[in-house]
Amino acid sequence: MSFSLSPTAIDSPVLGGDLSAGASVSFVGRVRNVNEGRSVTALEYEAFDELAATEGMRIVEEAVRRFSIVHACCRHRVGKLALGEAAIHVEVLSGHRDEAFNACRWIVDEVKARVPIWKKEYYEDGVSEWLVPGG
Amino acid sequence: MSFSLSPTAIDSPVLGGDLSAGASVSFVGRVRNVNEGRSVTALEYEAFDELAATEGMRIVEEAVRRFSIVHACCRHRVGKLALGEAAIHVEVLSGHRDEAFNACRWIVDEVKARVPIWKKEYYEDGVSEWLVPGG
Amino acid sequence: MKHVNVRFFAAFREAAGVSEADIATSAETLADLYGELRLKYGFALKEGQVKASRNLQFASLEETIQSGDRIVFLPPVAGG
Amino acid sequence: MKHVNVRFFAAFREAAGVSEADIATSAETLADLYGELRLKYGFALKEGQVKASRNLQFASLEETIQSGDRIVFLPPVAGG
Repeated sequence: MSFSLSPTAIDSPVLGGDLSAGASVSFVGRVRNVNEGRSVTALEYEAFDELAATEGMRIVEEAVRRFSIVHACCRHRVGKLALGEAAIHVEVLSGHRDEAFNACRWIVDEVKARVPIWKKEYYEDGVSEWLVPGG
Repeated sequence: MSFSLSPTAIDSPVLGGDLSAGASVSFVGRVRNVNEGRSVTALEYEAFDELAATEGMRIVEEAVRRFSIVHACCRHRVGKLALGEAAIHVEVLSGHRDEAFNACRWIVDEVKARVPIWKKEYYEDGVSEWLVPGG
Repeated sequence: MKHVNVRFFAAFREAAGVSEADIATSAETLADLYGELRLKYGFALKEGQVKASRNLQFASLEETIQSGDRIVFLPPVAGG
Repeated sequence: MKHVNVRFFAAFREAAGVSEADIATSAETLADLYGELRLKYGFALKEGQVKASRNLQFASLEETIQSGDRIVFLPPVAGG
């Protein structure tokens, strides 16, 4: 926990150079060591690449229209991930913070719900399984 | 706008090494070139340092308890800022994304409302003034 | 008989033991074809849990299949 | 008379022309002292728009001041 006043530039990677955009919100989801009470040791993501790319882009473009934001981008990891590695990164740039927070959250939710990517969890007991949300 | 699938590590600066923390949300507020229809050329922040540090830390600690998050930090710039420079940066780490988004947003709102920091705007027409929110 | 190409991902890929297959089928719809594949490969998911893609677009399971179609059945997605 | 130290920030600093001042006052409360300073320096903000700090803590304008107090009057904050 920290709070500080900085007399020098705050180095924060923000998107783009649009000077009308005053707010940037980003989200990183990363591999946790536990899921629903089971000890996780690694994750694997597999995507139906072509459709994932189309649907992911559709979500990002829809977010820009829906929330009147300036810019949005999303990266999703595929392959095998170690604990702590980033699975998804979403970044949104907009005029004000309301839309930035709402759009970023919306993109994360929509990507989880719509993009054809699947997750296999590897557990400490040697078992692994493809997750079936709501299944 | 972009969406991509990444077969290699997504380099995203996230806070700390707590592997039970799966979600990180960060906010950057930066100097816009316009405010309420006036062309802004620069900003200046002045803080009552001692009380700002105390109150800022109180907000960050309150956020951790209130939202059960793992970690939070906030930096606020003081001095004169050029267009595009970051004025405030908040970063939150938590188990799940709900609390991360809510806590990050809450910290930004509380800092704006409670921390003794003042903003002077410099306009294109040569005028400058200390902002009085709601005044 | 229709000849279609089917690609398998994730749990379907592992159950089928292959990433794709050219299949000759008399199935009318995507749902019919899923029923056939489910029997053939022992897929655990019921038809109601599955979505489909036809020629790189999302497709309803009610859609009729045609020779040459490139088909993917999608387990519930779990990205993020 | 009480002797207090007052620091000025932002619009108050510019109006007062100094960052701080040691002030001798007969004011009872912080509100009274603000009224005196407002007259002396021509501060634009009304008492209702201002908050106060006494000895590095937030303080109600109703609080009684004592000799040796370190006082700051706070214009509406505008961080972020």
